[in-house]
Amino acid sequence: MSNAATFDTRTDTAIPVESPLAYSYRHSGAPRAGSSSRLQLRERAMLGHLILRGGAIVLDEAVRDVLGISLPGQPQALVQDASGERSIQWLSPDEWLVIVPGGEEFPLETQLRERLGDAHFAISDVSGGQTLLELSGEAARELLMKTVVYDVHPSNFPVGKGVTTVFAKATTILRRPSEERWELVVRRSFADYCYRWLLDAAAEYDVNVQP
Amino acid sequence: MFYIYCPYCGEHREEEEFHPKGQAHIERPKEPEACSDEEWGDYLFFRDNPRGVHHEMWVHAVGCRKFFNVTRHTVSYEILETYKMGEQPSITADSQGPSREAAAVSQKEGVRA
Amino acid sequence: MQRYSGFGLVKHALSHHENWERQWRNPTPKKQYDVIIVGGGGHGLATAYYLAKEFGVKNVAVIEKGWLGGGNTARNTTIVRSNYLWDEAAALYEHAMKLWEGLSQDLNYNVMFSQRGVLNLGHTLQDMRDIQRRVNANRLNGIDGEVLDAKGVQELVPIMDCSKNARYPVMGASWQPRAGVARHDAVAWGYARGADAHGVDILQQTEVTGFKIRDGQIYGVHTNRGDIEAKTVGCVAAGNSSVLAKMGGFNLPLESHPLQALVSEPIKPILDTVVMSNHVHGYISQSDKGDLVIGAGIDGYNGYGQRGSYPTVEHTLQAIVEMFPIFSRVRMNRQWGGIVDTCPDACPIISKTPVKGLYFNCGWGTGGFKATPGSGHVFAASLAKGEMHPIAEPFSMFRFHSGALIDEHGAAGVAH
Amino acid sequence: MSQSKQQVFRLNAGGRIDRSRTLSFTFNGQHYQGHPGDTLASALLANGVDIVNRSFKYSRPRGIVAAGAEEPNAIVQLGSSEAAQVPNVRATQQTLFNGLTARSTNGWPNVQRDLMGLFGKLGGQFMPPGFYYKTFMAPASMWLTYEKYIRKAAGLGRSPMEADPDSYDHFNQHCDVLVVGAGAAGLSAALAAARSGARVMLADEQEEVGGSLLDSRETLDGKSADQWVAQVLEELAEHENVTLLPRTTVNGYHDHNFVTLHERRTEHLGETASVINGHRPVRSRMHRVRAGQVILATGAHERPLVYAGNDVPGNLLAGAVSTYIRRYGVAPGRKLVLSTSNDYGYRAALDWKESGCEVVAIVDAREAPAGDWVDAARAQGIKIITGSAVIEAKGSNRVTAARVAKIDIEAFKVSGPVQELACDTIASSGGYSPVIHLASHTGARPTWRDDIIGFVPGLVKGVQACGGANGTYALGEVLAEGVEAGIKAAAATGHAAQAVNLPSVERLQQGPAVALFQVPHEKPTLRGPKQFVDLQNDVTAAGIELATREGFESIEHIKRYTAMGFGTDQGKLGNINGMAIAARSLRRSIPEVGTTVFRPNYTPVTFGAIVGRHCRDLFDPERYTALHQWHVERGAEFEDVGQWKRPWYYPQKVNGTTETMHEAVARECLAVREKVGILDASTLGKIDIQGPDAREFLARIYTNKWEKLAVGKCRYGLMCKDDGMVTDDGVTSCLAENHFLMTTTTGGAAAILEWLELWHQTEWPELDVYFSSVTDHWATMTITGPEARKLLAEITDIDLDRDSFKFMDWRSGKVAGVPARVFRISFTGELTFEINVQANYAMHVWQTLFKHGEKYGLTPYGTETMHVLRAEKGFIIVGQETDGSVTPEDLGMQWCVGYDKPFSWIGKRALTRSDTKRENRKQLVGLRPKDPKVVLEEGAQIVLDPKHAIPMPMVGHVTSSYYSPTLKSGFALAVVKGGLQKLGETVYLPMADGQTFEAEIVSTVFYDPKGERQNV
Repeated sequence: MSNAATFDTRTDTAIPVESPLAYSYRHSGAPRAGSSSRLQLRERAMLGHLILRGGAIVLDEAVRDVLGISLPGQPQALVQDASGERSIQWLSPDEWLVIVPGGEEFPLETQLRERLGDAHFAISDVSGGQTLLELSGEAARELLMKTVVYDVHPSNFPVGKGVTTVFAKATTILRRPSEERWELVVRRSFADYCYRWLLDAAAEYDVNVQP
Repeated sequence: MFYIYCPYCGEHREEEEFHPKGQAHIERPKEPEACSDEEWGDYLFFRDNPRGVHHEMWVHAVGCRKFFNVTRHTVSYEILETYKMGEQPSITADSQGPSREAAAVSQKEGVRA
Repeated sequence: MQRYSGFGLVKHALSHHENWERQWRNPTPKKQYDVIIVGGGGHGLATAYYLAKEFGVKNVAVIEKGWLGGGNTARNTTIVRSNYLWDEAAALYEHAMKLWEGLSQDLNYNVMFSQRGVLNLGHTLQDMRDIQRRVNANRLNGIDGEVLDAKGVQELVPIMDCSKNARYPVMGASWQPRAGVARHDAVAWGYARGADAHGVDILQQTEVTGFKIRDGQIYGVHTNRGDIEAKTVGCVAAGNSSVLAKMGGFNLPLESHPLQALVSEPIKPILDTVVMSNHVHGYISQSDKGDLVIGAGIDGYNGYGQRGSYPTVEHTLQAIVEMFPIFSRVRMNRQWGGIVDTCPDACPIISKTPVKGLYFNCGWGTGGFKATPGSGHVFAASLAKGEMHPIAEPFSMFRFHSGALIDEHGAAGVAH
Repeated sequence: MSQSKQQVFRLNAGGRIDRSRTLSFTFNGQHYQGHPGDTLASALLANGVDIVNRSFKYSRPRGIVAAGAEEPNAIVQLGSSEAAQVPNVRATQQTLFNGLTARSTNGWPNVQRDLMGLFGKLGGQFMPPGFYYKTFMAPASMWLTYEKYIRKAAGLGRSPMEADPDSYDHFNQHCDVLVVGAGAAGLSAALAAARSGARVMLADEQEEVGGSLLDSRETLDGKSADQWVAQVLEELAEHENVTLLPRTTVNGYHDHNFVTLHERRTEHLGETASVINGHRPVRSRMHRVRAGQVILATGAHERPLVYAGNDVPGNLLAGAVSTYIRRYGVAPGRKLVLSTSNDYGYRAALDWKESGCEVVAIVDAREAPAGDWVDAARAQGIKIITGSAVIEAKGSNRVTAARVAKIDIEAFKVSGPVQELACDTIASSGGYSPVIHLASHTGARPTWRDDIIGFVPGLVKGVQACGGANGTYALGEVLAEGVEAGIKAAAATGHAAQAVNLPSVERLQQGPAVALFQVPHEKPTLRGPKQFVDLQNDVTAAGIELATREGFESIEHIKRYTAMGFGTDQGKLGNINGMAIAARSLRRSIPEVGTTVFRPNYTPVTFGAIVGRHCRDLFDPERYTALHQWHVERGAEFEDVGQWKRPWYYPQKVNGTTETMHEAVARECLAVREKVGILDASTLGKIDIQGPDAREFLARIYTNKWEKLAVGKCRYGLMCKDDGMVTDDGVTSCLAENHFLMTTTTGGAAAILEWLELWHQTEWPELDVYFSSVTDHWATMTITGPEARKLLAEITDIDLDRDSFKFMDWRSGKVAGVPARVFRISFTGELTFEINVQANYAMHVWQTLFKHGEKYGLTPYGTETMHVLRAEKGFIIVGQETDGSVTPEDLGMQWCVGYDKPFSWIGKRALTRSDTKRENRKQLVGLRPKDPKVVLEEGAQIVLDPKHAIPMPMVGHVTSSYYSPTLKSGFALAVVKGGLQKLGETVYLPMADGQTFEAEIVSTVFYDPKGERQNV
């Protein structure tokens, strides 16, 4: 075993949770727009987020066995399982972001640790520290151009890509899981700033927010 | 604003994702206690500061978080190469003359409107 | 030297301005001088001026590879203040301040030193602690200054947003009334004219290409106009100091960075003091012509290109509009960059070097312009006597070996 | 008055304006009318407004000179309301809209009758360049007074005094090919690049795309030029990968083909953006473009001729005259004299004649002009006076006549008799200067070309110039160059060339131009009437000559001494003439004198546009913890710590009045010391460290030892830079043999993570260890005080027994039903439990603690109370007790230094440098004011002899100082030279108000020196 401490930070569902945007919804609201909306924003809160670190060679097989997806070895690659609910994204040559349905992260970590044994790797649960915002609608790309410095043109940013880049004065992990959708992973403490930025920048598109 | 090829991400990225971290290839003395004050001061503070080809370290701070090296001309600002930590530059001040832009600028100062 | 005065101006007008003399000569280099100053910026020219005028060394050449005053003297935001934290730095900058106060008359050249006061804003509790510490130290060092609260700041600068709604509300400021701005070009020209009148040869378009060193002692320089001899050489070359040091066979603890500045279009008078904010990160004053003169930050990379990166300009203007929301519709006219030679402790080097007779005055970072007279004066004294002036003594380059740094990052202004 | 009568200079036909609609506007309080398609300048000319401004230095009346970005005079103040004010708008670039309100920026009492003008006339000769350097020196004390009046006279427009109602934004753009300028060259380049499939951006500063083609006399494929423009635009619109940006000025070219574009979105519609669907669109937008290739198709600016009186209203550029006639349907006068050095100037006379007005004469500096347009002028019966020039314009508020004479350019003299031609307009053309501004923004030097009498841009990698920007003016060649540049650029970005058939263009026969920069006058330049070079800054040919006479020989000196080119037009009109005049004075060639290198911006850009959305609430991120809502509801005051908003204190309402900070902090302190308090400590940086070498890594990066820290234990650590100065501190816990959780200061979190990565990646890659930030994952709630255990026990399954869960242990279990890690560490000196839960559960746990805590007097406290409590215990705050010049030894923290660790840890070597091991360094001590009521000022300086004369030697300063409700006295921490040797001694603190406080140097620990309370 890796001789690291594991800790399941989740508990039974009766206990109330607050997403990183809970304050923002109260404070800035969640605009609803009708059919004129050119931009939809949806938070997918409470997912399981793991940071996986190690050499690709060390991790690859274990990840495939446990998660059923192969570890993306190419920079900026994002892979998902068939359902689209589980994904692994390349963050750096020895770092990946794994996002799974909420609650799966601890069993996944445990299985990976068992499978990896004494190899040198690290898994950190960051589920409480970030949230996932989904953008869709015809104006999504234009909104991103206002927001991130990375080139989001389809020729440079096809489906299956993901990058860490500058979001206004914060940072984000930006990914494109499908033709219609973009995903932004933002840090909890910056979430309100990011949310207010997006609402402000997207006002002209009649943004519709699904909390 | 620079457009920097991150050797780890394998693509050009905007300067805003990076932080410059000073001269590259500064090695911490292996035996600090064996250093004189002068040697330790040199390691801490004294730097190459060439007008021309310079090797510097950058970190892809908003990106892969990896440190890497950049060979850059400090007058033309042209980036001649980037290479991973632990690698050596293939372009040095000795291996190539000043670039065309640098030569132009080093001529007499002209008008700044 | 033709004396300047209002009366003289009238006299010349009547003769259609046909009788104005050159402000400085364009001499042919001599073979030998007592002292060579390398670098014809404000500091170098001031050094030559004081050498000739105060210390009796008149056989002096100033060697400038371009045109005099064409480096950072011509590219800075002209702020003059002396409210530095540490005793050593305070002594140096206050020495300069006292010289500033009589400089126009001394030079018979109006350098337009305008003591309109400088505010250094505090936006956090730690900012205010630092401000109190600095102002208390200034006071005990005989330097004017007071700590203002937000209300006091608002009274001085009614157009600034001092409300609690700001992202980083103004909590107070240090206020140095004797501080202000001066006309940068006039400083170089005034010193050049004064030095020239005392017999100093100012050699423009002359580039030092090497030093003549024998047995560890300097005896001259190679230039693109031939060799010139002198047993004492003082280098005052700002951003190019490292390049010169390399010619002398040693390194300096310097990095040359781009430092950007910008101006708005001229507008009617609206800002009567200098406002600086480390925390929100911008500083601003208004020139006599009406331009808002705005200092941007230092770019983190080395650069001799006299330009920096655009985001630095963006961040600076964000800070200015945060402090002065009414300037949102004012327009930026021009931006430019200088090359600042920065030391690890944000203090200069005024020092002997491993080469006997070769002295360096460099590393001023963002603090160069305001120190011009003081820097020139103490450097001249040191060159004349062969021993460092007591005010210059702590600024030895060897402090980076002993560890006796003078860390002025807090007071060195925005760019740090 | 009927409309047509009002617009007396409006032509009945022609131009690209819509005469069927009328727009009203006011200028200097007078009401006028214009048409859609007008600029403010064309509308003013149509209404016969001659004087648009007063000049900067001499207050001379000035009129419109140009039709574009090079206009120096028509600088106006826009805006009918305070908030909508815009200073310094160039009337030639301001589209007319209904209700536009503009004023001249100078002139008192008004621009027509200006008193300063009198002063200028009388005093002008006393104001040569640099006059202010030569006077106003005596007495020294008067400069501020003189300056006040100088300042008043300066400036152009004024700043609004209210906040901007408009907003702005940025687009981050990326493209293969950016084409700057959509005239003939730019359109053909964009077309060629687009056809090859490249991502193309095409930006043009004008209201309408097409550049000079919009007022061209030439035909393409037999069609009028504007028809060809329309056809190209149609095709470009079909290409999905083409972004066309009209009203967009490319204002800055930066390194590596980063280009800034300023797109005006609403300025052509109104003074503020109007609300559409409840949303106010942005006033303007910056496009931050990273381009693979840049094509500069920026055209050329016409040079005026420099002759006496050339600033009197009615003196215009020849090209501008054509533009006003052909594009705006305005003839800016009735009787024209044209003075030219080239064939292009003839166009103005032809257009003028065709518009039905009188051409008095064409005055050509060349002895034998020949070319198609010269022939056309002759055919029209226009009188051509050769070998001559307009040497002086007569008139004060409007040109009344032109004085014309034979000139000898070589000898620089008037060589024949002078004749006076009555006229109201003088158009001049001295040839064209390529617009090289952008190319020189990154330092590239332009090159002088004698054949075109102008500079062409120096180009860096990835940039091309074509058309007028490259000194190519013949339309056919311009189109061909554009296509070639487009193909080349597309190919360089991996897009293969596609055929582009060039339209057929009639080839004009043109004679060579002559270089004429200053027209000689009968009198020498210094004695003659003023010949203006830079109209905005009132720089004259005489001024330039005088500057050279005074020894200003470098062009940069000349410019600075005279202020040439420093206006808002940045010398677009005058710089080349000025350099040529300087060159003649200095008897040098133009390239010897120097080249012109322009700086961004090409034309001025609103601060707001550069700021974009990064203002007001979005100026800088505010970072919140998971408990922020609670703190807000509880009425907390917040402290900015880095980007975090941390509760500073929680003022309560007592009997209707809100507590002061002092009262609230006293209450919070006592609650902790006597009962139990709670702090939201979530902002502390948290770094998850895993790997077999984690422990070794910690030993290298921290000053103290880590080899024996057991699983389940925590330890305080101190971090230095390699210069031996303290840089961060925090508690690190051993979670498992290969697993540690490091905490950092709130402000230091990101920097420390990068610091760890730096050492790992660059020096010690062989160590097997990984670092990940978990700061935001955990919420941290600190409960501290004598009742902390009882409170926690109610809601946890963790055994809190003092013997099984000791001080500096951590345990995991459930708190309020939520999995938690609880750390028994203390920053207050009291019994403390730091509860860490996944942040999404934080609010539940926090509220549960309060539900159970009420009976124990649970009190939330903020950072101020935290600071008081830790200071009572002598615990440092990095950044408050330290300032980058303080070693662990200076802090008296030798207990936290592992001198004998095998690896020479970061910072160790520096501690034995001569200065760091010297005696009498400043050391951290406690200060007890002699008067317990006194709370010393933080930052107060400490002296040993308060009677010493100024400068008074200082031995240290107060770093932290508070009133302690527990000690019932003020107390402080300070650094004092040799302080640890001075315990018990008295020091003095002289204050600004003249008071001097006395204090005794004491231990840094003021409360519970044995540390019993945290161990209970």
